[in-house]
Amino acid sequence: MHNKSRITRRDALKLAGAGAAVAAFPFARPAIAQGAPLKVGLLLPYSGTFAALGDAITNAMDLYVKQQGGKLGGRTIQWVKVDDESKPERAVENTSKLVEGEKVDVLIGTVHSGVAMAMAKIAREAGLPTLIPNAGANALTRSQCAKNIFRTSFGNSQPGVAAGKAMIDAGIKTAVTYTWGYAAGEESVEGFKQSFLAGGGKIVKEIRLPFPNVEFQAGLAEIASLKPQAVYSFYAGGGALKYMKDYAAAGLNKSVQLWGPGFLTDGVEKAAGEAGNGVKTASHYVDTLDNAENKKFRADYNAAFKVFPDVYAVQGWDTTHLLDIGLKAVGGDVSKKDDLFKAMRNAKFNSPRGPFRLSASQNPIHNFYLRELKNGENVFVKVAATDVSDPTTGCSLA
Amino acid sequence: MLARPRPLVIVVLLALAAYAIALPFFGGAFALKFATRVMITGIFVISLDLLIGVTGLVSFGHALYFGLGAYSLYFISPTSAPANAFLAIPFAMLLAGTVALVVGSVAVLTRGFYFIMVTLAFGQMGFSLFFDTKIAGGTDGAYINVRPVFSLGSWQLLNFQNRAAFLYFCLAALVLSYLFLLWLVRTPFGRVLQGIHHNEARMSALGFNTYAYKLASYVIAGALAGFAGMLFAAIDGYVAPELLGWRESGLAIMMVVLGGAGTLYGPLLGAIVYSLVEETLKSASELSAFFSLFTNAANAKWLGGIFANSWSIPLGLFLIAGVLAAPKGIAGFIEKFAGQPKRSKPPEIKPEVEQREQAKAMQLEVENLVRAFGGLIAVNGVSVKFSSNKVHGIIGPNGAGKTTFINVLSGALRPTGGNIRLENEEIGGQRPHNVARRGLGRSYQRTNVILPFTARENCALAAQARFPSPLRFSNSWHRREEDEAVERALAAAGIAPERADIRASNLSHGEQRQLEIAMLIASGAKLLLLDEPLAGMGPEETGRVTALLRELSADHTIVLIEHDMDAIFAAADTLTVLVEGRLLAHGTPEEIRMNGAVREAYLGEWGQEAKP
Amino acid sequence: MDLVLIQLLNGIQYGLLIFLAASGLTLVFGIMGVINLSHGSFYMLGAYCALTLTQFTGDIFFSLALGVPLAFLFGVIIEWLFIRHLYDRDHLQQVLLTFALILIFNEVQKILWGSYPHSVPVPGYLQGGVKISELLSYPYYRIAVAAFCVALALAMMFVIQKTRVGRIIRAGESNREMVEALGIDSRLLFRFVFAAGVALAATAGIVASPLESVYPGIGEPVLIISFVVVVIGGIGSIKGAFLGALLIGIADALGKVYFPAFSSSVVYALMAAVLIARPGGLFGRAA
Amino acid sequence: MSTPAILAENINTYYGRSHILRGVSFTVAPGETVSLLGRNGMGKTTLLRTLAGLLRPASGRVQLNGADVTAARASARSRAGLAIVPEGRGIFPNLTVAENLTFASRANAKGERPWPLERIYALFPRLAERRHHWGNELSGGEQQMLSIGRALMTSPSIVLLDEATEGLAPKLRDEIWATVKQITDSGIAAIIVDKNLNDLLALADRNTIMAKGEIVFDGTSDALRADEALIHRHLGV
Repeated sequence: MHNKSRITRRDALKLAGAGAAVAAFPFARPAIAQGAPLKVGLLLPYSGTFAALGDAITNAMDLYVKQQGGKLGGRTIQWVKVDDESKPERAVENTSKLVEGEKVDVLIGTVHSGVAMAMAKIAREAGLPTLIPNAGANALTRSQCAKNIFRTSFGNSQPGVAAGKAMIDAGIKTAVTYTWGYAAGEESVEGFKQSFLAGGGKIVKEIRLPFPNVEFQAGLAEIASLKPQAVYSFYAGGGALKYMKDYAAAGLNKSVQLWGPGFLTDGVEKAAGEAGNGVKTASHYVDTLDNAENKKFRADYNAAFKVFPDVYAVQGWDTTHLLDIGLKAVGGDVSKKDDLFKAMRNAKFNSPRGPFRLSASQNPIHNFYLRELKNGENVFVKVAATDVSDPTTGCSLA
Repeated sequence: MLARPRPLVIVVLLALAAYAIALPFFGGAFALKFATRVMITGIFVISLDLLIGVTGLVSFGHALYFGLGAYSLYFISPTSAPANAFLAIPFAMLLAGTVALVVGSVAVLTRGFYFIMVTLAFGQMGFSLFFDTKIAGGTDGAYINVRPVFSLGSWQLLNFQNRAAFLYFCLAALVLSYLFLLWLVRTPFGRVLQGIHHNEARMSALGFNTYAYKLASYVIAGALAGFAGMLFAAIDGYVAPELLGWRESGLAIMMVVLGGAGTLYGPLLGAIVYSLVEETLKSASELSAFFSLFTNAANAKWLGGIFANSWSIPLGLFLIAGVLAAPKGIAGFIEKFAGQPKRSKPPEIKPEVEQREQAKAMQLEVENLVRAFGGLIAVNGVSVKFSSNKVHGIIGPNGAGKTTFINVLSGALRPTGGNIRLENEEIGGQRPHNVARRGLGRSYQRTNVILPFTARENCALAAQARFPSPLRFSNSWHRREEDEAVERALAAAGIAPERADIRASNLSHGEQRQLEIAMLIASGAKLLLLDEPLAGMGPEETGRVTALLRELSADHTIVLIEHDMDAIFAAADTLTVLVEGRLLAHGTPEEIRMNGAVREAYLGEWGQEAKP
Repeated sequence: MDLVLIQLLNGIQYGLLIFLAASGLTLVFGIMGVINLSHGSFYMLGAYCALTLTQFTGDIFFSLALGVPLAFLFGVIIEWLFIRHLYDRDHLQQVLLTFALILIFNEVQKILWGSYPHSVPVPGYLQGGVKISELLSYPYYRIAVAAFCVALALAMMFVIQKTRVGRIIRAGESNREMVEALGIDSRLLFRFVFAAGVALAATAGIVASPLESVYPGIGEPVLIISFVVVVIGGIGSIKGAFLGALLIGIADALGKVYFPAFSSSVVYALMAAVLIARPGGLFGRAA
Repeated sequence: MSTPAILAENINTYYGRSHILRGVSFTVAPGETVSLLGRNGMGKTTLLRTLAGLLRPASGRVQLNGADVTAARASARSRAGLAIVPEGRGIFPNLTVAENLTFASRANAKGERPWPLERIYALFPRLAERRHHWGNELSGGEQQMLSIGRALMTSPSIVLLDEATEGLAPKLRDEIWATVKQITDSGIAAIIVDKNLNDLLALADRNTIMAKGEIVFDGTSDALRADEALIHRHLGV
C-alpha cells in the first residue's frame, strides 16, 4: 500500500508545469490596442445572497447597450465582470482587479454597501468615472461624495422618508420599527423617523435584529404586546420573505399594518403569496407605472430575458442611460473627465421610474410611490412623495 | 522537531523572493498590489501555522487579530494625515497581542475541537462588536484616508503610498516574520511548543507549565497576525468588520492545510497557490487565454465565460484534488523530492566518566490519602512512606486503584482528602508541572514519548525542564549542563548511541520505554513514579530494565507499579499491596510473600510456587 | 399569555428546529470523527428539494416522504465519492474537503434554482394558528414542527439506546476496528451513518422550508449554530444536542429581548461559558 | 489431512516502510491449539492482525476452513468463523456487558450456536452479575472475560488470543487459562500469543516461535522444552 501514494517525478514535473502556466496568467494580459472598445468594469455580485440583483442589473445594462447597437457615445462597449460575492473583506482586491488590473475606463458597481464603500475609496483615488447601480449607503453621496462618483439608485434614507410621509398621510400615529440593526437598516429608519416624527407620529419602540439573523419571532411577540398602529421594517431578499410570512403567520397582519421601503417586497412578491397581502411599501419604482419609458422597457426586457424587470433592472437601465448621456457629451472620449462628469451631473431624463435627475452630491432626485402588495403584485396606490432628494451632509460638491 | 528547510525548499523560497523583487520592474500596478496582498496574507497564515502546525492549536478565530490589526491603523490614523508606521506597527501588534492574551487565557483551557469552537466564538464576538455597533464606521466599514509613512521627525523614510516601496517593505516583513518563526520554533521555547502539540500530558508531567506555553504562542501568533492586518489595511485604506469574521479565519486555515501545516513555509505556498488559482478561475479573460491553448478563440471565450461564471465549482474541485492527492499539502509534495532531512549533529559531549556519588534522593510520605470519583472511592485512606534511595513496588489486582494512586501523587488528579509530603513539603493538590518541578517525575502505562522527536531530542526537552521558563528563547543558556544531562541519561537508560538520533516513532517498544526512563533521568527528577515500566517487555529486556532500576536507586527514589511478579519481587526493596483502593500490606518482598491476606486476595498459587 | 412565556415558547420552538439541524452533525462527528462543514449545504439542498417536490406533490409531508430517501441516497454517493477518503486523515483535511463541497453545492444550487428567494407553502390543513394573546397567534405549522422535532428526538434516542443499529453505532463511536473484527462491515456502517446525517440535515431543511424562505446561503447560519449546539451538548451525544439546542434557542430568544445590543454574541458567549465550565460539553467526554 | 482451520501462505506485511512479516506460512488444523511465541517486536501481533484481516498483507494468501479470504475484510472473516480477542481487549466502553456480548451474536455455518448467552454467563459468572454495567466500569480481568465471551458468541471455529493475560493478577491469570482450556477442548481451534511460556506449553498442541518476522520453530511442547538453546535465543529465558 505504500507504493500507491508514490507520485512519479514525471507526474510532478507535469503538475509543476501546469502550475507555472496558471501562475503566469493573472499578469499576462494582452496589450490593449488603440481605438479598442470602451472597457466598462462591472463589480457586481454573481454569487452569494445578492446574485439575483447582480444578474438583473447586468441584464438591463446589456439590453440598453444592445438597443444602442452595442455602442454608447460612439464607443463599442466591452463588459469586464468581476464577481464581488458581496464580500467586503474581498472588496479591495476585487475593485483593484478592475481598476488596476483590467484598467477599465468606467466602473459600475455594486449592490452591497460595504463593498461599495471600498470600491468608492479606490475609484475616488483613481478618479475613475464610477456609477453605483444599487448600494444605498448614505455616506456614498454624503460625506464620501466625489465628483467622479454617481449613484443611480437611492440613498438608504430616501425610501424611509417617503414611507414616513405616506404613513402620516394614512393617518398612522404610532409605530414600532423592527429592522436589521446594520447600517442599511439604521439609515432607513433614520429617514423614516425624519418624516414620521415631523408629521407628528410617535415611535413606540425601535427593535433591532442582528443582520442577517432571520429569527423574527421574539420581535413579533414584542410588537404584539406594544400594539402600535403600524410597523416599519427594513429587510430584504430571503429575510424579507421569511419576515412577511412570519408576520402573517403570527396573525399580526390582521391588526398591525406592515410598512417598509420597497426592498421589503421587491423580488419576493410572488413567493410571499397571501402572506404579503396588505404590506405597504414606498419605492422609487412600481411595475405598473404608467409612462412610455416603463412600458417599452418592460416589454423589451421581457422579450429579451423571458422575465419582467424589477427595480434593480430599472436601476441598471438608468445607470447605462446616465453613462450614455455622459459619453455622448464627450464623443466617447473618457479622458475628457470634466466634461463627462458635468454632462452626467446635469443629466435629466425620463426613466421607467419617472423623471430622473441628480442632486448636488450626485444622488438621484426622484419620485416615490406608495405600493400595496396584493396577491403577488405590488399595486400602485399613489405617489407618496415627489422629487425626494437626500441631504448632502458633509459633501464637498454641494 | 521541525527541521531547517531543505535545500530544495530554500531554492523555491529564494526564487519566489527574487520574483517579488523583480516584479516592480515588469509588473503592472495590479500585479504589485496582488503580490503585496499575497505576501501580507503570507505573514498572516504563517502566524496561524505557529498555532496549528507547531503548537497544535487549531484556531478558527485567528482573523480576529488580523482584523484588529487592520482597525488599529484606522484608530491611529489622523483623518487627513498619514499615521507614522513606527507607531502604527507596534500599536497594531500591541492591540492584537493584548486581545490575544485575554481571549487566549480562556481559550487555551480547552482542547481539540472545543478549542476550534471557542476561538470561533470569540472571533464572532469580535466581528459583532464592529458590525453591530458604530465603532469605526459599523457595518459599512471605515476609511483610512492617507496611507502610513515611516517618519522620524520631519524626515520621511518610506511612504506606503509608493507601491513598489510598500511591496519591498512587505517582502522584508514576510522574510523577517518567516525567519523569526523558524528561529522561534527551534529555540527551547519552540521545542516545548512542539512537544505540547504531540503530547501535552507528557510535557506537563515533565514540569512545563503547558498553559503558559500555549498562551505565549497564542499571543505571539496574534500579535503577528495584527501586524499583517495593519499592513493589509494600508493597501487600500479600507477596513470592514468582515475582516474579523469566520470566513477569513476559515480561509487562512484552508491555506495552511493546502500548503502543509507545521512547516511554516508550506502555508506561505498555500497562500500563493490559493490566491493564484482563485484569481485565475474567477477571471473570464484569463480562463479564455488558458483555453485558447487548446481550442479556437470563440470556443475559448465561451468556455472561459462559463467557467468564470461558476468559478467556485472548479475551485472546489481543485481543493478536493489537493486534499486527496497531497495529504501533507504542497510542502509534503515538495519534501518528497527533497530527500531526508539533515538532522543537526549531536553535540560532542562525553558524559563525564566520574562515578556518580551516592546522592540522597527524596522521600515521599502519604497520609490517609483518598480519591473519589463521584460515589466510587478509588483510593481509600492509604498511608504509606516511601523512603529515599529505594525501589518501591506497588502491586495489586486490576482496579485496585494503583494508577489512580500514582495519578494523585503526580498531581494529574487532585486528592479528595489526605496529605502527600515530598521531603516534608505538602504537594497534594498542586498542578502536575509544579509537582514535577519539585523533583517528582513520572512515566505512563502506555508509552508516552514525543514520537516525531528523536531520542536525543526527547531527552533534550526533558533536560530543559530543569529550567522550564516559558521565556527561554536561547539555546545557549544552560546548554552545557543540559547536553551533559542528556548524554548521561541516554547512557544510563541504555539507549545505544546509534539509536539516539532516530525518531522515537521508529524505535522498538522496549526502546521507547527505556527512552521514557531516560527522559525522567534527564529531567533531573529525584523521585520516579513508573507505571508498569516492564509492560510488554520480553524476559531479556525485563532483566536489563530491572537492573537499571536497581542502579538508578543509587541517586533516585523509585516507586513503580508492576504486574510482573518475578521481576518486582526481585527488584523492589519494599512492596505495597493495594486492593480495592485500600492498603492491604506494606513490607519487604519476603514479608509480602508470606502474607496470608495478600495471597488470598491477589497472589493465589504464585507465592507458593515461587517459594524456595 | 405573558410576554416572557411567549418568548420562552419561541426559544424552545427555535431550539427544537436547531436540534433537528444539529442532530445529524453530532452523529457524523461523534461516530465518524468527521468535521462536516458541508452539513449546512445538505440543509440547504433539503430546503430546495422541498421547494421542487412540493411543486409536484403539493404537500410538504409528501415531499418529506420523498425527499428523505433521496437525501439518504445522495449521502451514500457523497460518502463514496469523497468522505470515505477522509477517515484516517486529520480534522484539518476534513475541513478543507468539506469546505470545497460547500463551494460546489452553492454553485450547483445557483445553477439549478437561481438566486431569487422562494417560499414553500404550508399545507392547507395546518394554516392558521392558536391565539395566544390579543394580537398574536401561534401558527399550527410551528406547533406541528415542534411536535415532529420532539418525536424525532425521542425516536433517535430510542434507536441509539435500544436497537441493534444503535448498538452498532455506539460501538463504532468508540472502536471502529473492533466493530469490523466482530463481523460488521465498518465501511457500510460509516456510509450508513453519513447518509443518515445527510438525511437528517435534509429533513431539517425540508421541515423548516415552509417556515423559512428558501434562498441561497440559508445553510450557512444553520451550520454555525449547529456546531455551537454540538459542542455545547458534547460531541456525539443526541441527548446533549437536544438540551444544547433548547438552551441556545432560549438564550437567543431572551437575548434578543433583554440584551438587544449584544444579541448576536449571546449564543457564542454561552458556548464559551459552557466550555470553560465543562471542557467536553454537557454530555461529552472531555477532549 | 483435513482442510486446515486456517492456512496462511507466504505472508508479507509492511507497517509503513518496515517489513514486519517476511514470508510467513502458517497452518492450524481444526480444533488445534497453537502457541505463537517470540520476543516483542518480532511480528506476533502483526501476524494475528493480518490473519484477522485487520492488516492487509502486501502479498500472500489466507484460507479459512478451505475458503480463500485473502481479499476479504475483517468483517467477512469474522462471519466465516474467525474471532479475535485483541491485545487491549477492545471492549466497547459505552455498551453494557450484555450489549457487548450480544453485539455480534450469530450462528455458525451449520446454523448452530454452541455458545449461547447462558453458557457464557455460566463460564464467567462475574459477567452475569455485571450484565448491566457499562464496559468501562469493568476491571481488567472482567474486561478480558468479556472480550473472550464476546468472541465466543460469534460461534467461531477459530479464536485468536492476543496477550489475554497481560496485566492480570496471577490468580486471575490462572482462571483465564482454565477457561481457555475449556474452549479449546470444545473443538475450537486457537492461536495464542502470550508471555508466559510455561502456561502456553501446558496448553498448546503445537508451538511456533517468531523472530524478525519469520517462523523459526514449529513443534510440540516437549520438543521445545528440550531445546534450551532455542528457548534462550528466541525467548531469552
